[in-house]
Amino acid sequence: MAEYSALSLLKNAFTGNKDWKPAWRKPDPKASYDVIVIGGGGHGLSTAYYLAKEHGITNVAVLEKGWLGSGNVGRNTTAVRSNYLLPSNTRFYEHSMKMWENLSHDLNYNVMFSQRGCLNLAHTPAQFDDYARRGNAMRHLGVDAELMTVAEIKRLVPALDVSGSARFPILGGLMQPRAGSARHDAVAWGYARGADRRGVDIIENCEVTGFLRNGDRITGVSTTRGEIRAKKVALAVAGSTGRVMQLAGIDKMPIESHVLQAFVTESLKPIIDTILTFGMGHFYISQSDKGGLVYGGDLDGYNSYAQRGSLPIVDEVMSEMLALFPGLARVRMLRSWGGVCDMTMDGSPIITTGPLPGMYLNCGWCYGGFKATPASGWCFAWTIAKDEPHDFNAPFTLDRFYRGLVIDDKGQGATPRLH
Amino acid sequence: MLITCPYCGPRDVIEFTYQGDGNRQRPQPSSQDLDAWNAYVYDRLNPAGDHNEIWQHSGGCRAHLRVVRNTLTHEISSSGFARGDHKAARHRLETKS
Amino acid sequence: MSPRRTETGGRIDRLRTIRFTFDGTPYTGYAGDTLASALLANGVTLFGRSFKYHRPRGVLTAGVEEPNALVTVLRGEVREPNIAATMVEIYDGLVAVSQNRFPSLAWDVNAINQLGGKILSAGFYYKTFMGPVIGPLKGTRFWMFCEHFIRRAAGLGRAGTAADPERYERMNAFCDVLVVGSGPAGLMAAKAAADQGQRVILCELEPHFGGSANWSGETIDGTPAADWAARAVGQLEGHDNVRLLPRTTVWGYYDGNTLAALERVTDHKEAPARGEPRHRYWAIRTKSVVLATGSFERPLVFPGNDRPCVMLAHAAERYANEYGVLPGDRIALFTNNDSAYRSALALKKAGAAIVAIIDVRQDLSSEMRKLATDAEAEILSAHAVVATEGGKALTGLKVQRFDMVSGALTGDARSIHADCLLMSGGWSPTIHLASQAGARAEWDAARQAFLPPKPTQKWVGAGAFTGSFSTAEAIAEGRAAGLSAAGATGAPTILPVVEAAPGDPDPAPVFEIKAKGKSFVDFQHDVTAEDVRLAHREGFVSVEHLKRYTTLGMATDQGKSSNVPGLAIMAEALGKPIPEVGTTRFRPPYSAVSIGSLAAERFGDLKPERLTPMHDWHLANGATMYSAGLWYRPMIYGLAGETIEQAYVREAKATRDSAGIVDVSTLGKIAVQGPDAAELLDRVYTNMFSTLAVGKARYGLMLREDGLAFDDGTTWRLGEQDFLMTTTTANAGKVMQHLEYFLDVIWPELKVTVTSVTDEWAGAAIGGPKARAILAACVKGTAVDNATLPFMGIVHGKIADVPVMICRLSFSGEMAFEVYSGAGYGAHVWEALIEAGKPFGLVTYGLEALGTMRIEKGHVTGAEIDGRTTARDLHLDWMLSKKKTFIGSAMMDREGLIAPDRLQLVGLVSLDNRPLNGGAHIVEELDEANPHGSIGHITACCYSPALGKHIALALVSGGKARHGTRAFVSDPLRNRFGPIEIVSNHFYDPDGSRMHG
Amino acid sequence: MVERQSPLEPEFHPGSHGNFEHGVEIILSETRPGSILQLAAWPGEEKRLMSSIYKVAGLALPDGAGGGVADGVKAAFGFAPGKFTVVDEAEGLASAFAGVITPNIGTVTDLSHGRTAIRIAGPKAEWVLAKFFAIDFALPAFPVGAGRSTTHHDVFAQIQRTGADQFDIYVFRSFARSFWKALCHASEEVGYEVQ
Repeated sequence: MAEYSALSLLKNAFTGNKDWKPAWRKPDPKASYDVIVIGGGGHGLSTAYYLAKEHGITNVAVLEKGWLGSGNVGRNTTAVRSNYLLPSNTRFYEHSMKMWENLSHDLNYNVMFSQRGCLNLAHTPAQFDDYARRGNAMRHLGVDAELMTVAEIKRLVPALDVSGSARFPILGGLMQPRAGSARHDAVAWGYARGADRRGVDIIENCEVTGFLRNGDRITGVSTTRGEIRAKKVALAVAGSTGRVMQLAGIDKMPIESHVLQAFVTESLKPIIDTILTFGMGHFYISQSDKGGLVYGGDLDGYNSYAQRGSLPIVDEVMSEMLALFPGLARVRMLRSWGGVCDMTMDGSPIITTGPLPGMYLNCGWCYGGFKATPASGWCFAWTIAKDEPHDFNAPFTLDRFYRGLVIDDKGQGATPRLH
Repeated sequence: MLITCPYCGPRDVIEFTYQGDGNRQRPQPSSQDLDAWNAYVYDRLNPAGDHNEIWQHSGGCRAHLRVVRNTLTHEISSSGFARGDHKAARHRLETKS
Repeated sequence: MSPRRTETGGRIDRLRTIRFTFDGTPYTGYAGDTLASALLANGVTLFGRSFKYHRPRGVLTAGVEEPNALVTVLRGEVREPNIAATMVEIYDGLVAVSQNRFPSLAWDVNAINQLGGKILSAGFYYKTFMGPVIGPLKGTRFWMFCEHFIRRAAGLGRAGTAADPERYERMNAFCDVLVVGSGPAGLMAAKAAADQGQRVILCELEPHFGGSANWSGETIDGTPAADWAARAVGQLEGHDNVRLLPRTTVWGYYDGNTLAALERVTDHKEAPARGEPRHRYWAIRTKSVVLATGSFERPLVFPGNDRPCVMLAHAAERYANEYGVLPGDRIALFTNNDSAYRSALALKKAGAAIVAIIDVRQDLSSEMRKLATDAEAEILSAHAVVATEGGKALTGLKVQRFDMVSGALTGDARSIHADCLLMSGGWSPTIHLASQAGARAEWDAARQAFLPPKPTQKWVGAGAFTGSFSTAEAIAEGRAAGLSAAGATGAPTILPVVEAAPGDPDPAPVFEIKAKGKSFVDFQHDVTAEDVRLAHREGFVSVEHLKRYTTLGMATDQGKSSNVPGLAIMAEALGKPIPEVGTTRFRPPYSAVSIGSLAAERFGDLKPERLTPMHDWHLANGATMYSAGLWYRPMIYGLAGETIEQAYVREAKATRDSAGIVDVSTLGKIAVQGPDAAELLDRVYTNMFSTLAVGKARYGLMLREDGLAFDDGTTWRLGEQDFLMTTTTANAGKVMQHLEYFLDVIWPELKVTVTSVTDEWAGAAIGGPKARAILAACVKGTAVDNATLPFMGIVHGKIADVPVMICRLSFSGEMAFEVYSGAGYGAHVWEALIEAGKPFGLVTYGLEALGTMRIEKGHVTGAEIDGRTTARDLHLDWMLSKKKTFIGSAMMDREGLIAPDRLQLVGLVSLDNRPLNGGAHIVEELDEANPHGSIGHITACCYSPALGKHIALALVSGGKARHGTRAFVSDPLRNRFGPIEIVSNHFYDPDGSRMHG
Repeated sequence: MVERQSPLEPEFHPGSHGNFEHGVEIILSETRPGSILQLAAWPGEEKRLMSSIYKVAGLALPDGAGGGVADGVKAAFGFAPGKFTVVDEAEGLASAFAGVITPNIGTVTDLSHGRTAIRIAGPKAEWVLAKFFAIDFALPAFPVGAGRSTTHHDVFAQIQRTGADQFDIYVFRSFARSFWKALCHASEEVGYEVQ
């Protein structure tokens, strides 16, 4: 298959773009595989890619119930950052960040990763100290972080209201310069193409309807396209984790599925050149290459699989947006959508062997899944291949909740909607 | 989304706070069964379909409600006081016409 | 007289001339014109530039679905970008400018992008810009370098940074029947429901009610349809149970039959009236909805279909009939259905020459032939347009013989001279709201359109929305829908009689003419038919992949005109029927909504301010205020020339030397009352409260269910069954909900009432060696000596004739008292205390001094009880009763919560006499160049006037065992490194002799 | 007797304000009652509590959720299961109830300082209130005398309809000034008078 490059674009332009081939095949499922990955989203696809690339395991199928990338990889607000408080999270997300920095090359697919920085605004001295604690925690793990003054912030984002008369005046901020954003769909497509080129079968419109078992051990899956056996079955189904685990007979998990809404405005000429978060509520914003302002806020706050949001959150998010940018009142919200987030009891993910023999579990991404995509797949592939976690994901066990080893970056306890 | 509070009548979801899975059983206070406590604190039913939930009408009468709501459609099939002893009939919303 | 304005006709007011400018050029129009109609009347053909190729574009439509004619409206410094000229009502002084062009609309340098057409096909960005593997542009750097230029070329209009001076408002509405759309179907529905006595709201997104009746040229009950509609609106206005909302777009259909609508209240005015909002955001909760939202005409896809002066057929009909504007003198039409013939005749009647009607169909009905004859138009059946000519305006077109079944073009191309080409590719019902409500649309092969799904919420459809495109059907369905929504079955009645041009509603299944040249599917985003086929070749065949790979339907018009043609082209490439490719589900909003309207009354007023009873006194007496959650609290009472540190050091020192007073009204206060009040407290606090005597207070600690620390505070026993609980300011609401949850859900058997009384009481804490003397000087009705008021005792008395309640407790570590009075007396008591304190050197102090004294004492606050610490971590394990269970007791001893390396509370002393910083980390070995090995962090720090040192509280791994050892602060963010000593958190008066007195 | 301070004072501007094109359509005032009480009955004791209210205040509460009555001097309404707000122009109502509401009936909580009572009256009262609260203010849905508990974002409010176009709103004292400012702002459109 041809490499993508400026040259290939030029060549194909002369032949009327008639020679481009499908980005990935559309194979029928085989009777059995070494590994089945359930979930054709970012994490499932990257898991398959790294199984093949890092561990030489290529007899792999990725099963996707709908169209590839139909879940959260195509519904998020595309932020990539590693500005966490607790070391387990920071180490993992920084590993991911380093992978992002070379991802387009690795995949021969431009995922448009752009390191325009992520700035958390602080509005009280106490909050500024909190951010300093976090920034210093990052620095002590070799991750970039800087404090910014109001004047520096105003220079970076001139549209921001930094006046002292604001209801919550801005006192400063914590900046991670290497943070950024990427083109979300391209990540799914790039991994799909990369995995496919290494022999992985990506099977769309193939919904898992049950698990094949030998005693406790999982030996495969039944699907809408027939039974498929596998030595190892790995789940990377994010918001659908509860549903799929139920098929395996596990009704209760330390997870709730919640809707998170996202919004985009009409295209505008460049006005915000970084990712920005508001400290006195829950709001984040960046601007896409097409010019749309992409933003979001809090979860709707109740269990849902509907990918459909409620009105109060829309109002809340827009109110917070204008508290920062009173000049944008006449800009218009063009689209809204919802994604289903698998919220855990401490806001941190789960990447582990089990909980049943033959099963591997990757879930609990809350709303941090997109930035984790490379490291999640990389660590999960390691865990599947070696039957033990890598150091990076060793803390992200399922039993950590019960043992009092939670990784609670927000300190909110077992209330998933608050993480 | 509207939730019908048995006291206040149908109200916008903005007035309510979600308190999660209503199937959780708190062990007896003296229970030493750590598994039972762990299950109560950390494990949740998370069905795709009807879900038995606790909501507080925090922006209204502040009563806790037990609500059966479909997580796929958001349709609510029943709602009542979480505590059994408020007689719903006595507290039907008054509407003269 | 404008060049394209007709002599008569339309509903514009020809007596009122309106002056406005577009790109700096002054124009005139008439009241009732849109910017699009007024510019067309002035002969303007070039309105904008497309997104990618910067191709010149005219106006395609006459309504909300406009993809091309986007402008920015200016009001002084305030900019409103990306507004469709078709939706802007002109007013005197309107200033509009074109966008996405440089240096001007006519000469745009980025039009050079057109030369790169084949390279800039779908997926272009994904396949290149990966950059070199090494060097300064390695990794993602090369992309970021290129992206910089790409971003500047992208985007449409420019947003302003000047704050919008106008106001936005919300309106909560309730009704029985909401009718969306006011064409004949909507009007009939509203009237039928209103006649049943229902509360009805009728929303119309255009300025005038009536929908197609305003331009169809039909007659209803013998009068022109527009007059019939006006009469129907008049009748509705007479009902006091009907609210009519023009200029109101219903944009969201949410759960529970909650719909969101945007009313543009003043956009059409020169200036709003006093207090009038620019936009009003209606949140409408309705029992049922009538969707009478009509339909959109679709373009046809053929080479050059995007040239200025190529327009939708009904749009031209609207311009002629509604605005008295002819979009051309020599008009050709290109159609796959009958509706264009009606348009042709209307334009002929308005004065244009109809040069040809090009119809892809071979067999035309005699009725259509008659209409063409009446329009004096040549019919070219089984023909198709294969090219258009002209630059910034159309000069002509080429047609060829066309076989509808095979798609083949045969014979020589014939040129037709025309200055306007109208197209009609059939009609798509406007099913967006029904789709938002939660169901999938269904393809109808006859109508060649997606029809509304079965309702998943309480709505009924009527008229073109259901695929019934005739006015007679709309009237019948409208009435039936209105009755059904009202839950009524009306008596049979004679419906209004419609006289309309004949026509078959079913178009020929032709969407694209494949010929040489760019054929546009999505006009704004420049997605061509070839792009759709390229997506197919590369495997992006599901409708969502198509959308995302090509950006089809992602522009500001959200694909209202392009979705179906795009799907049809993909279906053909796949060799599948359209329904198997699927349709995207529509999500809110139906059309773009101003962010101001959504913020509504919170624009400029995000959060209410919470003020204590002494707030005004603080301001009048030099306090610098600090925002704590929603509250405002004094940070310092600075004297002239003082720094913050000087002020708090002075305040803290004076308090320890003589006395200080601080406003503590913000502390959460909860009345806990009832026979089981003490039992409840025993269960929620880790320590015992049932043993507390009446008239005494006790410090209490609460855990969460998971065994971690939750909140602390004192609780006062005012009576056998009457407690006053205090919480931290930040957690007041959370603690209240915590108590309510347990009382309502877990322990309904307990007879306890909990009530927030935070606002009932004003609180002043007065502490220091002279505090008791000050109280003694002003308190009446009780003694305050050690016997009457021992540590943690409570007395009642009066200060300045006002009842007060005094509890002797201390946060500062001094002999201290909290004086509570009714909030309405708070400032009065405060001033009396200040007055009484004058001879004793009493100072007022703020949060900074409060924090300083608490650090000196080693008390914890939210910085230490941060949701991750346990009672043991904070050395509060002495409060964990072993005599009872309590919330969290079963979980608090799990292995992770008792690990020896957990972060524990310690004190730190700066050994280099330099200030410490909150959020600095602690390391055992200093490495400034490469900080690593953090063992903890500072939670709070200050200069301690009592110790004469810079000190801090910190959470440090295995902290208690480190007392007396040295370590370093490592604060690379602020470049502060230096030695410290780890000590006990109890810096000052550890045995409490000062507060016990 | 020391006068209680109003939290609205610096923002309380008697006189006419806003747009008078159609005359003054809103009258805003602070009613400053002497007593505002919360009475709560244990489950099953609601009737006894209601008869206590009749005994002490002379107000006969109708049955049903949110039922209430106002006589111009005193007012009472249900706002939650088993819970009632009772208001009197005079101070000292708490002590009047103290002996009557015994521990086996329920509790009395004095909120006379903690809540601020704002009255909005006039033909546009429903219109202005609809800008804040997501409840139906139309007379059939919200009859005279009835009470409702609701919220405008962070501001919790109990509202009693004390006339066909008159509502008494009880908000937390600390929020009162902010809410008052918002109420005045929202009334500008229709013209308002502060009394």
